[in-house]
Amino acid sequence: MLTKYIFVPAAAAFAAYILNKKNKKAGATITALVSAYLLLSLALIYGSWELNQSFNLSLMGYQLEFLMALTPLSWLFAVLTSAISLLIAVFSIDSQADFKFSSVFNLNFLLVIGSIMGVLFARDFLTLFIFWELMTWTSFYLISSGKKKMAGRAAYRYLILSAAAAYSFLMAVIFIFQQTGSFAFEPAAEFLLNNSAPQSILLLLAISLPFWVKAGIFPLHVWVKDAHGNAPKEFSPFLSGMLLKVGFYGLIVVFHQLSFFKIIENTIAYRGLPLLSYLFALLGAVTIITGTILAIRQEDMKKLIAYSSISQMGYIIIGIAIATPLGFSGSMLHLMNHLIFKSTIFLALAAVIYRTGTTKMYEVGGLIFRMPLTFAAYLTAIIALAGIPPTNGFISKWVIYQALIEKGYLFLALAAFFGSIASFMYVFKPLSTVFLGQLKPQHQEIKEVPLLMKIPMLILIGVIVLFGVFPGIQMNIISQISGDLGIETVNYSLYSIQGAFGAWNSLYIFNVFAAGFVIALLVFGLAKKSKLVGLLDTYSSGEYVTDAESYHYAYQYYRPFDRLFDNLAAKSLTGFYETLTANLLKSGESFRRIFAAGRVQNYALYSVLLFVILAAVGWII
Amino acid sequence: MVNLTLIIALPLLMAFTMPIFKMLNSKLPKFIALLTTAFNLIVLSSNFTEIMAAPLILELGGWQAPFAINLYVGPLALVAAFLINGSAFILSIYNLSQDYQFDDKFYLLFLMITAGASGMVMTGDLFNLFVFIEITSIAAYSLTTFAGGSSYEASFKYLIIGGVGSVFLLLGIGFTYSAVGSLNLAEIAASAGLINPLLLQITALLFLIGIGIEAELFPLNFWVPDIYTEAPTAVSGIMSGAVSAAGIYALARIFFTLFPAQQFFNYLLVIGVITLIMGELIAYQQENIKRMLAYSSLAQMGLIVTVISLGTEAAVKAGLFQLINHSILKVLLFISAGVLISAAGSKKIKDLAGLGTKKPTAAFGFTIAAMGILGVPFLNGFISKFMIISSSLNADQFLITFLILAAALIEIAYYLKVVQKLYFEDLEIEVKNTAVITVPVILLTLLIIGLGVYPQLIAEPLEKAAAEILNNSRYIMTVLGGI
Amino acid sequence: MIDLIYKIGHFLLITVFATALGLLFMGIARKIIARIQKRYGPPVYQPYLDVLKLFGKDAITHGFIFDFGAVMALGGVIATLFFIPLGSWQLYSMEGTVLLVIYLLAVASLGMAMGTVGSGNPQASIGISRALTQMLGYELPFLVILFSLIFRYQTSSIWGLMQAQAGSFLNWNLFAYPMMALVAFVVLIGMMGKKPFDAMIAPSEIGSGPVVESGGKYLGMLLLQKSITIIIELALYVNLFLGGADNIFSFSFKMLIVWILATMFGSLFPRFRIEDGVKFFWKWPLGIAILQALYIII
Amino acid sequence: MNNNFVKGSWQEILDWAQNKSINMLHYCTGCGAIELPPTMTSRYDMSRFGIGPAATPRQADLLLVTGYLSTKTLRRLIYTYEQMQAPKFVVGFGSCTINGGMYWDSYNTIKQLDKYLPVEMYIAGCMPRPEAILDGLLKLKKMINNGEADGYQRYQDNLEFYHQNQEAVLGEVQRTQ
Repeated sequence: MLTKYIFVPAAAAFAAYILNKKNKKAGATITALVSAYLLLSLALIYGSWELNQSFNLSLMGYQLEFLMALTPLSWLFAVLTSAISLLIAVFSIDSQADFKFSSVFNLNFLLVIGSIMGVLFARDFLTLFIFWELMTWTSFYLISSGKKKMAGRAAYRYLILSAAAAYSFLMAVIFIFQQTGSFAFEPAAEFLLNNSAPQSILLLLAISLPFWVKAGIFPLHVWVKDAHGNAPKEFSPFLSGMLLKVGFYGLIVVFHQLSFFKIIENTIAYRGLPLLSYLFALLGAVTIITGTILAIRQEDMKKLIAYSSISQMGYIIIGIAIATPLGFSGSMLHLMNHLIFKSTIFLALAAVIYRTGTTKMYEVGGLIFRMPLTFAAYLTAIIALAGIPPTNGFISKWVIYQALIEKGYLFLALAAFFGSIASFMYVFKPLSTVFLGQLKPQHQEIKEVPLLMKIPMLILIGVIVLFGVFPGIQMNIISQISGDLGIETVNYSLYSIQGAFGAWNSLYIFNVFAAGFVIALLVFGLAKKSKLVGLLDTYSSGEYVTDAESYHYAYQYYRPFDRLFDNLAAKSLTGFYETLTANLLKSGESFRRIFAAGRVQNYALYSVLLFVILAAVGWII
Repeated sequence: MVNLTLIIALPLLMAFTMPIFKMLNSKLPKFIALLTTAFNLIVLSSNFTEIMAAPLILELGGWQAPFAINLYVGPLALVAAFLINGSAFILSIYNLSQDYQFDDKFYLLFLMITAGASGMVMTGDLFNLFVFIEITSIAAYSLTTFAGGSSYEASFKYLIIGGVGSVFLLLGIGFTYSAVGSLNLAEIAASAGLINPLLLQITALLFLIGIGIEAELFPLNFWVPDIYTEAPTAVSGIMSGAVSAAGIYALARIFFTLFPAQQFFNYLLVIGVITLIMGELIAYQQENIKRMLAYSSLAQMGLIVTVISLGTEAAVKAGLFQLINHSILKVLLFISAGVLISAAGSKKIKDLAGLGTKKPTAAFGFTIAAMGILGVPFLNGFISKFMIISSSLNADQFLITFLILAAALIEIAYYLKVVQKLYFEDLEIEVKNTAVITVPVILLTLLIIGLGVYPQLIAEPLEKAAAEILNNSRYIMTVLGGI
Repeated sequence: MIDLIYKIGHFLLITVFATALGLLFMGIARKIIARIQKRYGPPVYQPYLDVLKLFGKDAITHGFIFDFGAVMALGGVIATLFFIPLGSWQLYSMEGTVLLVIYLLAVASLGMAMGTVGSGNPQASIGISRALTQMLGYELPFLVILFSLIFRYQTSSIWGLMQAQAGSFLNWNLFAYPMMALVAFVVLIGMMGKKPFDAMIAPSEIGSGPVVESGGKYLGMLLLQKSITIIIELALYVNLFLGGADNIFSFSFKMLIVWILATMFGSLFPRFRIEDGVKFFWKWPLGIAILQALYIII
Repeated sequence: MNNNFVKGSWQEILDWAQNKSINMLHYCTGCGAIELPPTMTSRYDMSRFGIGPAATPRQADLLLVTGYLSTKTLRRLIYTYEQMQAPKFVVGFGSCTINGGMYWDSYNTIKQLDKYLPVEMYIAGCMPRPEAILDGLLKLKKMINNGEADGYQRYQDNLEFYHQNQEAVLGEVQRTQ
């Protein structure tokens, strides 16, 4: 029964809403329990890929068929969703007091989970659309409920973009429905394959639009930064970790299950890649570069990580677009890994925000001595994000590089290299300014977060290392997905992956690392013991430092680098869109000025004029 | 089964005896209005199955059609009458708890407008249609002024435009009568083919303009924003929920039954789309919430006209569904907006910030209605949006579909602004005591969700209504019988 | 068991050798710079004395992250070292792909950055901010070069790339792709933080930047780390462009040649501002590297 | 004792290394600093003796006080000295550090450095020429090699004395933690 994955969270949502009114912790607890239940029951149905369900409904004269089925792809995404929501829910049990609308948060959160499940199991467009819309709306309320004023605007932008894309989806889908009489994927794919290629491509592009928006690919990434930056701190991990990924789920469905790649197979190609795919990959490359450059400039920790999410999405789309076995596996790996390490980062930052109440990096500092576990979580996650071995993040990037070099896509590789090297810069900024450096006097008394917040972070640290050593666990399900989608699979074992030009073997890496560290530790340990001094006792050209606040280098950390891109950053795409729409909408105002100026004699005149015009038109015809 | 004539007669009777009730007890008039509308709903329900089986024709005065004045209640009229009386009923509940005390005259006129609008949809006679339109408009002119202040100006504007509309309508009726020699709709429809094409065209255009004013079509609709903004909430609600529905009915009846020529449908299509786009664009700019809702109403009317004038069965069904949704949602929007306005003491959207927690019921009502309009799944607007797009694509109208969706996008933009203001911004304002609207909000929310989850509920009436409106020979046959 | 002991011995041997060689190279560099400046210069073995002295001195620490950073920096480079073929010595070099080595080097950088910033001295932070910015400058052309090489020889293992140049010395990439070798040489100078790319350690401006708070054994460990890093970077260059070598002696000799050239080159220039350095790297080296890469893939 | 013997000879090795590798922090308050560039550059090249500049007190072994000290600069000097890591040495440079030199009657100049910090040796002169500087530093090297340069131990042993003197002129002295 697949419907239970939708209805259990939905039913629990209302229960959580009601119970949360009585006890502030009830909602999050219920969310955690429901997610745990989903996770368990998903684990139980692993492998039964023939599971499906369908309803027939005659609605207003339309014969509709609602189809749901379990595929390896949807299973993976469902597991990721429930796992991450479990961690977030556990994390948020103690921070419910921070919420303005605690009950509504839990209500919406559970509804988002349920609707994502609906999206994932849907095998027809209508089901997909219904749950997609539901997901958009509920997440809209979640983003809006962020504490800051910008949250509203961000959510607003998010919803408008999503809605526009959703309408394009709806139009294309209903068009296909008119032709085939069914909303299901298979007939649609068949129809699109046999249809004229340009029309099919257009339809599929329209269908894929909501997924592009959700995945935050340039130039539709404008909602991501503000939405992530201003959403409630507990929701940001989910937003970045999971909601963006659902977009990729949709893209994979469009590309493979709706045979987009088959349709464009024989069009003009560049280095064996159809031009359209290459264009997608280039969009990914641009996404990486813009996301990275803008991330480096941010002073707000959540916005910084949001831009980093944008840039990491670029890697995933590149891999999916080039569609080689390595590219696809790399993308899927990166997708999972990004979910893991980005949630860790956001949770760690949420812990910081929970304790300090600010998201501005220059307002905090030196928290490592007060919140060591949070620091450890953040550190592990950024090592993974920057793609440093031996963590999971390196493996996925390595596979993507292999895929790019294999085919010789120079410019894509250049962007990938750029994003990866520059990611050191932006991940180091919060590390340096939030956790290291000088501890502010007002934060002297800060304590580590409560146990329930520590547990998710600890688990995530473990998962990062686990997948860093045993990527085979991930490759197992990925190879099933590739098999299901008809992509060749990559050779792998529990701890190694075969690339195009050499293999990755995490066991060796791990051994060597251990050896290196042991030697270094020996050197360190054998030397004289050192004396511990305070953070203010530093070389300051002889001047005695009393003021920790002004002795913390945090504001405009990479100013020299930023200077290089000042001109570029001043041209905001968001601003461009906003002026465009504002001008379009202003035309309404001029309409009103012309027609509805409040002169009743004019109104009377219009009726006569209309009569004359229509009569004239009738006459001419 | 109760005689349907009562639907018109009872409110009129009650309306004119209202001063007597007032003498008995000053609180009685509101209850009388409530009871009357409730009774009307019961009457309609009791006739439901029968009308679904076959249209009901009531001949007044014992004469037979085409000579008698007849009432024709088919499925379409039934749907429209349900909407009108339903809106009136909900608004009467709303009136019960109003803190402002209107006297008997308000309820008198309120019942009159209900009777007038019901009459418009039930009549089978062109002149009676005119009469009912006049009753409705005159009641509306006066009702508007109950808010005082600048509502007089609004009312005056409406009066003038309404006067112009009456002239056109009367002229059209005159031409028709001179050409056909009858005012019975069926009779006219039967002999419309005999009319001189030029005369027919002129006549049709006169009707288009005369009724277009009631149906709020561009560019005849600029009285609407003023009326909706300035009138008391209940009046805005009934204008938007009931009178405009009656206008659409009249428009559909005249153009589908009397002059079913593609040319007029094309006119209506163009006018409808322009109304839609303009309404949405202007609504987006508004800072006054009631004015925003007014322009949104215009746009919705445009949408409905557009879709209906596509002329396919699916399209008509979609349009009618949208009409139903529009009535439900707009009534809810107006009453919750009314509560929010009186709580904040201002009609400006920006002054409503933060009322979500202070006036939870009204804010919830507004939100759910807005989401309904925007087509969130499992709410009624989703179904009608689906049907609209499906039917317009089916009619190969890509441009129209695109414009409809673009307009829907603008609609999202401005409704969301309000919703966000309500919940996610804080403004320290003193909240005034306002009416309690729990009952109407619950009733309408149930309807919204009910229709969204199980639209099959009204599938039969819609199906029958669409079939009826598209087949004018059946109408003629039914009314005229063997003749 | 014997195998394990053999392996551990090998580990230690390589580490000690690389450290010793790196320190020697540093001494040679100081001597060369002195001679260029018409000075006598310190003895060649001066860096050994420095390290010995530093480990003998007292030291302060600013908390566990300061210690951890130093260990991570040294451990990171030692781990990286094992993946590099040094002449005939190759421990894990068959497994190591060149991309892996690049990223492994980042572990050390991250460790050093974290430890030094953990000291709370803003000058360290400024230095790290500059170092990371510059890294973005030079890594990009370097990675493009690696892209071309991997694509050209269809292998990404350093060993494989080295083998591909076997035969005549004309097969060396230095002669096969001289532009690429030149770019890599400039990148090498940037990587080793020699002038004109030494804004991140600018001693008189920001108090030697990252190492501002490191004294005693911390500075000693960073010196060791620096010496191993030099060896890794030189070995990478020799393997990629000079065809590697059969034995450790000729390998060391090749490294020495490259090192001397780099030192001489470095001592001629004043310092780039950070953004100018990045601009330079993105203009000339990156431009040439891209042209070369285009030539190879087309 | 065997253990002591090992310790002792290890200390000797360290002393030897220390004497071969001295990083100096020149505290350039007075005019004497102008004599250091010629000492470092090609004419005299002090680096051939393993003596070189250091950027920060953490990396330095030798504190070179190159000229007069006012009460204002003494405060910084003490702070810098305390930030240095043992073994550390102080060399007074020029006559100002010995007796105030030409500022002998100034109201706010420190006359005698070794009342405040444990000076290993003075290099006399106003100012001392590079030859004198080199000579002095070579003597210091010899002292270090012989284990005679034990200023940092004297400072620890007579902490009270130094602190008293420092506080007498400066009032409250900020110290490292």
